[in-house]
Amino acid sequence: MQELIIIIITAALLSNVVLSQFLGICSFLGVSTKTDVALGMGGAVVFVITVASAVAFGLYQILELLKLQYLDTIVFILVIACLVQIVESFFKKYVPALYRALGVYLPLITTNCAVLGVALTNVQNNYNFWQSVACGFGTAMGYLIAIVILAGIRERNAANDVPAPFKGSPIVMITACLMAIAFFGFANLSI
Amino acid sequence: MSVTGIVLAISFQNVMYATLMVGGVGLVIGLLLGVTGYIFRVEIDEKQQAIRACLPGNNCGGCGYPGCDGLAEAIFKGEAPVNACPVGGAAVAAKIAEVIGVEVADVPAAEGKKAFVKCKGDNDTAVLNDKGRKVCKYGCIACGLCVKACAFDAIHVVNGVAVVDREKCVGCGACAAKCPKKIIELVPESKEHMVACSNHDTGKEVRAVCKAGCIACGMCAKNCPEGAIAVEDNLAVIDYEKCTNCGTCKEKCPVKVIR
Amino acid sequence: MKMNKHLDAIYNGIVRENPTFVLMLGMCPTLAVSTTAINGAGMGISTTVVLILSNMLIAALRKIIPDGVRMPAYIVVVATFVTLVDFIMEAYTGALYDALGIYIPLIVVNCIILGRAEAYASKNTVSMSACDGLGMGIGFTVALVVIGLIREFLGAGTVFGIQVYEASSVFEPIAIITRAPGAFLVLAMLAALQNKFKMKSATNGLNGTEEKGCASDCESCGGGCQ
Amino acid sequence: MDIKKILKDTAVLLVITVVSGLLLGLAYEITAPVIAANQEEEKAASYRGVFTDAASFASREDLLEQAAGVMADNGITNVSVTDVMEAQDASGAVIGYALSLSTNGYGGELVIAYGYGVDGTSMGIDILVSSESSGLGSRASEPEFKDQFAGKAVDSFSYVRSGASAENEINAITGATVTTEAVTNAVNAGIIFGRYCAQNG
Repeated sequence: MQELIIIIITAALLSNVVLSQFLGICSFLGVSTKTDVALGMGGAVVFVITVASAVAFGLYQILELLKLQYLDTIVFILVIACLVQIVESFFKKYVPALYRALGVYLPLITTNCAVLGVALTNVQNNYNFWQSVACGFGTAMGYLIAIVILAGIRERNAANDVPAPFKGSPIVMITACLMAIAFFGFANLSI
Repeated sequence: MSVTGIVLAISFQNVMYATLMVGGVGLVIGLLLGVTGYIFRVEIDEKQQAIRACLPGNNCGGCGYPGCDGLAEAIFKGEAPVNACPVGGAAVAAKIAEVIGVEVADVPAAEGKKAFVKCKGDNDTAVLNDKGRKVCKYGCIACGLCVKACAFDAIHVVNGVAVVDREKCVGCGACAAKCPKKIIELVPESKEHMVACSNHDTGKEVRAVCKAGCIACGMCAKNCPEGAIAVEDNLAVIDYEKCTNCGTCKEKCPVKVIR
Repeated sequence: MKMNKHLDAIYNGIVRENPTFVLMLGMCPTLAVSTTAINGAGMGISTTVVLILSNMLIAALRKIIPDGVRMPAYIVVVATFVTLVDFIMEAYTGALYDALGIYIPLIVVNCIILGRAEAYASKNTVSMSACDGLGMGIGFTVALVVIGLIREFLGAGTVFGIQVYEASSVFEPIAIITRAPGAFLVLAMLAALQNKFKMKSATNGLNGTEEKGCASDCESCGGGCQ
Repeated sequence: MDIKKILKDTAVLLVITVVSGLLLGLAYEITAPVIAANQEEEKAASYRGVFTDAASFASREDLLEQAAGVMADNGITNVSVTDVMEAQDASGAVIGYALSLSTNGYGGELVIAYGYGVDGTSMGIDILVSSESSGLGSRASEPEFKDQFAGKAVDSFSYVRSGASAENEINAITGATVTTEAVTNAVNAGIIFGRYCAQNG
């Protein structure tokens, strides 16, 4: 059990999917306008990545059996697309406000490099089932932490007098750059 | 290696496995999505989707609702009239009426809108500086952004001033949004008289920059039987609720700035 | 400048809706692979190939694919093309394959491809989608090469792999620029430059709020409103 | 529960996925041998680079299995042996071992090929896989750094910032000490395992 916690913490902080591995940036920059929307997006990503890691592990066992490892990308991405569509219809029915707020960015989770990236790295590190789920959950928490922090900063940024050309996406990217450098601090934190 | 050589080299068993595997996952996914799609389906009434199908779908926002989905929802809930879509006009209104079983006749014809450029100072009437630009700082600068914004080719820059083609204009307001000088106004279709100027300076200053500008003399305001026109901040403004198109203001205006 | 609609679609992809600077899509490869101009070009070209092919096939199938399974269907098409490109590149262009590493499979989730598939290809004809794919691809490649050049020059003192200045002789290379945070910085500067360029004309949407008319003195405001 | 629509959707998805599976299967079968040949040829080339006077190489799976044990006994945790090839001269006599050593560099996995002569001399190294930052860590694959390991019969290497004097000292790459350390540790592990192979090869 202790080993799983280490995996979760390393996935969330040490090699944060957004700020160290630099995957899933499109939705990270796109959705982080308000903290509650970011929280909603983070929640959706936590669900999708965790379940996707579990399902991907199962599928990979079958692929290994049939010696079709090269099919891992296509099979994983199919599963992720299906999961995202389920989450999308679930949100549309039960949390319509959040569904409208996330709008186009919900299907973008499917194209979110983080989700496929995690599934593929789980396979590369040949984790067992619980390790895969732990790594998936940790990575998703890392994504959630990063996106909520950025959303908080962006909300405060709206009030600051940013120089005119830097308004909009440039200031967001500079914020992300500073966060990424800050997360370097975690890089040599060994547990 | 001849073609047959390549073909024999492939062990069809693996290829078959690959096809079965991907196909199998596709099958499971298809069924799963179908089922969850059904479980989580939101009760959008078929009628609303039918209404949405009638609408043109270019989301221009002319009806005042956020795109055609917004309008479809509003019509379905009865908040918007059947012919609220300016772009679709009567044809779309008829189709929607059919869908929700309402006769078009007894529905009050919603007032369509037409765009109007509140400036008539072209290169002849307006005073130009040495670089050939109009001196008046309120009027149309012929930048053409409205022409680019219009999806219905209903507005053109003619001799230095933007002019609206009333037949083609559907009143979607795209030009008004894009105009940097904010001098395009959406006027109800039935109204014929409009003040073609946006200059708030005094009469004397207006005369110095434009021969066709409103000099705020107030003749129109004094003579309007309905009191529908008033001079506010040196500029004649028409209240379209009260205006009955009688045209007295147009005759009385010494500088002919009221169209 | 009225071009026929095909050329316009290509032009649109490169300038008006440049995927990297305007649409802000495809960030993951942009940040991580554009460490050198050559990598950027390699990534850009392989993405362009896949983008054009998948746009065309999705446009061809758009009537058949029902809305219920739209997302998985597009993904399968894109993933198949990417894996094919992956095999071909690994088999026949080994060197480039080693340089691009993990980013080949991640082209599948490159937001540009699926974004354009959904936003454009599913609503337009095959030929238009192909042009849009080409335009977007070129726009992406150009953006990647530009960022690659800047990062390569500042970070490692080389341009297209040729050593331009010896390390710490003329200028101590900033290592952080080759790392991904540097990419964020370079992208931010380029986007700001683009805003600055657009900003100069008083008529773009960015500073619509202040009501300072430009007093129709177009020389001083640098045009941009035509 | 409008079954017809669900079945129709699933049928379309099934057709697309089956076609895709077929295409991928065929593509894989055609390109797999080419890729395998490429990798084999690439590995042989790097070994020849490391072991210039070897005529042929024989893969030694048996030694490879013992590699993990040997590493553990010597307390080496961050380096793993991924391949062991016996180098033979023209007459077939064993003249040394070519090893692939994998470790973690600055940017991620770093794999080097290392040649160990039976007489204890390090024949040289070559960088097989590297994701070091370009311009810094990536300079490890330049001869100026690599050749410092060639032709030296020492028990272990250590690196100094500059002005390496002793035979077992090498100059670090300026600005890339992490990469230098990773390569040096890998080579030292290679020496230990090479000596093990020579003793009971």
